[in-house]
Amino acid sequence: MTDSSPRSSAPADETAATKQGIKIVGFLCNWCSYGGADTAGVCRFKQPTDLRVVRIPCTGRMDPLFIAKSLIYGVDGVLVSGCHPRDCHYAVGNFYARRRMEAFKAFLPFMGIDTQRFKYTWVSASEGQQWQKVVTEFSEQIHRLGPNPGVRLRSGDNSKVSSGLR
Amino acid sequence: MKRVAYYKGCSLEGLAAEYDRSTRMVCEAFGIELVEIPDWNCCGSTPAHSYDPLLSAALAGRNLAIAADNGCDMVMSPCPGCLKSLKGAQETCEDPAQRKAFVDLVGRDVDGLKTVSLLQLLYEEVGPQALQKAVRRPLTGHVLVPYYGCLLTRPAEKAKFDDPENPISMDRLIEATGATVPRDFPYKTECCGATYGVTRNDFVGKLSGRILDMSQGLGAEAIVVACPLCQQNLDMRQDQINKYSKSAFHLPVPYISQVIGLALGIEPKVLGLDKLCVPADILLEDRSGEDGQARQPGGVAAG
Amino acid sequence: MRIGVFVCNCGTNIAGTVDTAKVASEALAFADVVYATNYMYTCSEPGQQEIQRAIGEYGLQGVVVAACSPRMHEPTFRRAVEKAGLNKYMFEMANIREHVSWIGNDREANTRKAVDLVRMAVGKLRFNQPLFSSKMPVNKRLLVIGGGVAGIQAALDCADGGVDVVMVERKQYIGGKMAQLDKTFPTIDCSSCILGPKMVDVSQKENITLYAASEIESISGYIGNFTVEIRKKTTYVNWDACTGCGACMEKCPAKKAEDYFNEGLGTARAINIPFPQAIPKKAVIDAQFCRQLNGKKCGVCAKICPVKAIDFEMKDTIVTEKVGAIIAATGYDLFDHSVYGEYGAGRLPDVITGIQYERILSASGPYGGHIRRPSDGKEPTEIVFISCVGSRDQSVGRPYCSGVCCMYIAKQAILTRDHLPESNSYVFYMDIRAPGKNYDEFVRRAQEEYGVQYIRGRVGKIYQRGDRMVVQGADTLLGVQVEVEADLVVLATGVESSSGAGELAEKLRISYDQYGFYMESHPKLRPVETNTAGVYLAGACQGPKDIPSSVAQGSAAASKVQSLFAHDMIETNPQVALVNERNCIACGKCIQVCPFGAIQWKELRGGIKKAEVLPSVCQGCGVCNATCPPKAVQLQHATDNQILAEVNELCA
Amino acid sequence: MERTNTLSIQQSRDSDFIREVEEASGQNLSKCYQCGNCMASCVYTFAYDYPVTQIMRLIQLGQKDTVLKSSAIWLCANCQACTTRCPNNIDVAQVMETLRIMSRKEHTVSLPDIQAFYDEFLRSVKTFGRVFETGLLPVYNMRAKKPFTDLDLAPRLLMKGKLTFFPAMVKQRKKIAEIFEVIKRDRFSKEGKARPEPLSSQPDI
Repeated sequence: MTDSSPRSSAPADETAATKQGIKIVGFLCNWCSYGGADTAGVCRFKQPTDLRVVRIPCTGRMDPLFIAKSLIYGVDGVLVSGCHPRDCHYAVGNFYARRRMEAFKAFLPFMGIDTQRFKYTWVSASEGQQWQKVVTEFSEQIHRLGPNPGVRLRSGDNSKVSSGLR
Repeated sequence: MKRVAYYKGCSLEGLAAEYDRSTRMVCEAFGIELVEIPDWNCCGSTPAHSYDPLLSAALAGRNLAIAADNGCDMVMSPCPGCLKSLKGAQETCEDPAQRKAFVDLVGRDVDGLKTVSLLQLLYEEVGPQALQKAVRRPLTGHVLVPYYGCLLTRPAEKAKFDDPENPISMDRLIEATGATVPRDFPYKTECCGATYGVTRNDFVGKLSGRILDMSQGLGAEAIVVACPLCQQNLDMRQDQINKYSKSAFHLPVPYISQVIGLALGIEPKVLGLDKLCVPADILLEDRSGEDGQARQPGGVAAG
Repeated sequence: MRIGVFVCNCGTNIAGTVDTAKVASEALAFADVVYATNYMYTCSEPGQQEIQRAIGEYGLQGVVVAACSPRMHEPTFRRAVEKAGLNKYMFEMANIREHVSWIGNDREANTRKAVDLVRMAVGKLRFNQPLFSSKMPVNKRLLVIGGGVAGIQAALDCADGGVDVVMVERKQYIGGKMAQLDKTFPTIDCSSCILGPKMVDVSQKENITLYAASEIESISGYIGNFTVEIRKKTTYVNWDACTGCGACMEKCPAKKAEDYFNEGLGTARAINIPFPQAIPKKAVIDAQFCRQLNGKKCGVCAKICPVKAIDFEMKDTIVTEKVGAIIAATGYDLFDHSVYGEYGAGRLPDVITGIQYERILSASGPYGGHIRRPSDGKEPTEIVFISCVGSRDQSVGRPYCSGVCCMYIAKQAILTRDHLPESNSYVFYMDIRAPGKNYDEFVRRAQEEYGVQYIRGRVGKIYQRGDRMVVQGADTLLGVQVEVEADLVVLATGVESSSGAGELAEKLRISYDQYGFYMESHPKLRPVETNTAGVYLAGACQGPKDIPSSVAQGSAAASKVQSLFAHDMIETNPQVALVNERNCIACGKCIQVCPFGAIQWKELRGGIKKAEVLPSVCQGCGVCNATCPPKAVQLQHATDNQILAEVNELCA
Repeated sequence: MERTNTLSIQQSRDSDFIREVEEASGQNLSKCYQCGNCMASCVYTFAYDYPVTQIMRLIQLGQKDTVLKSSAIWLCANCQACTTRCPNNIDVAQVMETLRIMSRKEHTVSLPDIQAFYDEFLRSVKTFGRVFETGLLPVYNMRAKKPFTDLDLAPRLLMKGKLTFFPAMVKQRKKIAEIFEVIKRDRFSKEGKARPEPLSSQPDI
């Protein structure tokens, strides 16, 4: 999958990765999965520390480009999690999300990104144990894949990311 | 014609020869081709498993491997004990940690095979409806109790057949022969004493004794079984049980294949009915005239 | 922007596995951060004062607090910064407790992660804009879903306070499970004597509108302004006319209808009023058993009815009610014990459930309060009770304790002895859970004064042997297998969520756990609120509960509603979508996808069309934002720039 | 096995034993909350020195000796009633089987006659590839010193033609024997024991 992507910076990344750990960004809906992650914390369910959570109101808010940009700019894995289908706080947001992410997944290989670096799942606010399982498994998966060679830009270009999607 | 590898197991070659014979007859009658696994060996049973699970898996697995080499995708064993070993071999083969050791011993993997009991084969591949249509000599008026034994449906996750507490497959098949099955026989899956016939005779006296007692209490004329060990305990040891519990049971214990065979009109002798220790002649009584006329219109005229 | 960062130690909760001082010192190096510190308990009053002091002293324009989950204390800190003169949306939280310190012990990795999370929060804060709420009127009417004791309590409390209440009950009568009970523990007072007057109150209060035999069709809107569609189910009886005289019941020739109220122990007529004290006391025709409705010639009830209330042509109708708050009090169901093959899977007629036994004990029950067994009507002498049937049992997917069974078994055993002094009762139990006031004393009394034989162990099998059943169990205290010959076996079936709980939760947009119980906002501190503002919980819909707790929660939910209704206006949530008209290409996609119809067309001068968000209707999900091709719609406080800023900080 | 009425929890606890049983059986034994359902369901409880529920408890407390020397583990017929009804989804029968295997390895089999029967059975399999029922019984009787076991059955079985006097033999008997050898060698090497375990006092299978 990643054959066509530039690998020249890989060795440097690897040292960085060993020092910094793997970086995984999680986009979690406020109502279910963020709550589920909180529940896991409250129950002291141990998890790998690689995940950094961005709280979004609903997975329906997920623009696939958030995932693309994250992976392009050097995150090693992206995990999106929301309410179970039919249990969305906004009734149908996660249905939109599911359709978009399914379609988006098919594009990852064309961007030179291993599809295994992206995962979406549904975890409710009560499922602390499920959240622990999801995080642990996904983190292990990303660790197996190693740092993201991706289509990472030179570090100097990173400042341009925040200019929005347009 | 359905082609099924046949693992008969040691009992069916010795004390349970009539189970083997009737099984073959019944399968033939329904167009199921039984291919006896060539040069099969003992599954190892409980002794092998309690010595080393891998020994049990390898002994049982060798038979599955031969079946697979012969192009079969389904293996049937009439003995639930053997079936447990066969399923155990498959489990070992599917376990990534043991797969290599298993394949080294047996020579190949055995994942793809479906392993079933005779009861499951008859229930799923033939079914009560087809059986009912094929009945030539209905057992109408006979009260038969189905005794499944402990291993046939348990544990549910492994047996993957019928209900672990109250199985009904044999009930339905017996009913299809025209016989009557008492409602909710409570000891359907309670252990009969297993291999303790030899080492702890009193266990069988106690456990098989209560099965006989309950069956008799429910008005049964016979207990129908699907396991050679259960049959031995209930039938061959019935005198020992009578001595132990100071009782006078006289209940025939035919195999399900014999009961079905009788209903299909196969000669009792061919089915080995005479090999049972407690004679089962009572099953040959034709009671279809008593209330069977309404249920089997034309049956008498045709006969 | 001048940003201040406050890292909370949370005692040792965070500082135990995160170097908070290091997090603060690293934060100080981030662009725009002019002040950073760590503090023992940031949420405490001095902690909040410290934030307010720093805002004044350092001229802070934005604040980041790295502490617990924002679901916990975001409102607290927003209020704190607002008091110091900042807009409350110029504030961000980094969750370094639930998401960091509590899930790992590696101090170095945790500290690194905490620093990342603070940097992400700072990154987002740079793009924050002050947001301002507007005010909305509150419709001071309450919807109570479910007419059991919890719902009744909530409805009466609110009605007493002058609130208009709409109560919707799925069954044809209110009172719920409590109406079926004979007596209640630990006082053995008569259930219908204490519930009955409350039920009557519901029917007599002028400001309570009761819809029985009705279900929620749909719910739209938001706190202060919900619109609810209620489906009034076909009863084939015009309730406005029906006087509850019962003449139809007496004459109805279809006598084999299912008697739901008596849990199937007797039979009912096809047209039925389930019990004499039923509220509302109105007849309903069970279409499954009615002769007329099944194409046979009958219509006896229509002929006999003195007020001509029977209407075989009746259809469901939908009514719409507008309310400002909702209390869900949908109660519970009992576990279906037919999955227990070893207990006869429901086929043994004399193995019954606890609630069936309540009906047997009840003077208004199918046997007139005489204890008999269902199979042959004989008076039992040996009665076995089995606890934890569908409770604390992983193998049937019910690992939780139902909380009430130990007590109701003790009560039933005591009542059995009262009814049949010559009988013997045996209770198979695993543990006795009696933590309420006077509860354990009650269980002791069952043993000490009433001679109930408690046997510590589960039951492996129940089977018929002759006239009796054999209960084969264990006495683990002795380490022996035991057998009890029983005439009657009562299974203490556990509590499970009400059927249809999930579907209703989806309509209410509240969460439920894997067992179907509704999730409270916080297990300790917000036990009756849900995560959907304006929706509250009462009773066993939230988890197994006994009567005292259900009543208490009903009152608690009512007080929440009344404190909401103490305001004429409520603040709206300004975290809504906003259209940048210059970028809008009028494709209309946002209008298509909005689940709430919150976006409409707006015509500018010259007939140019643009999308426009109605802030009062928008719920802030952001589906439009993700859909908009030119990104002209932006969800305030979660804009593309804000979300990407967090990602960007993570990659930096 | 003699019961003791006092127990020093720390001194008698063998944590390795708990771990080994859990690993070998694949069961989490701390899930057991001593409800007694296995004891209630087991039809052999009447014969056990320790009912199943107490066996489970003894494992939880790391009482290796008591467990591996108990007769209960050898009287269990593996009928699966306990496994089927365990509310915590513990495969209790598998745990009992694990204990049997361990007790063989540790040479603590409490019921030598049952082991002798099993050994005779395996010897028959190893020799012929199949079990020779008619041959098995007399040898067992001799070894177990119970010469008259089932002698009462013989006349009738003879009459019914059910006793065979020649063992049915598998052609590839070598292959079967080889399986036995490999297993024995691996057990031996895995445990690193100085001697291959004897099978009761009899010649090895």
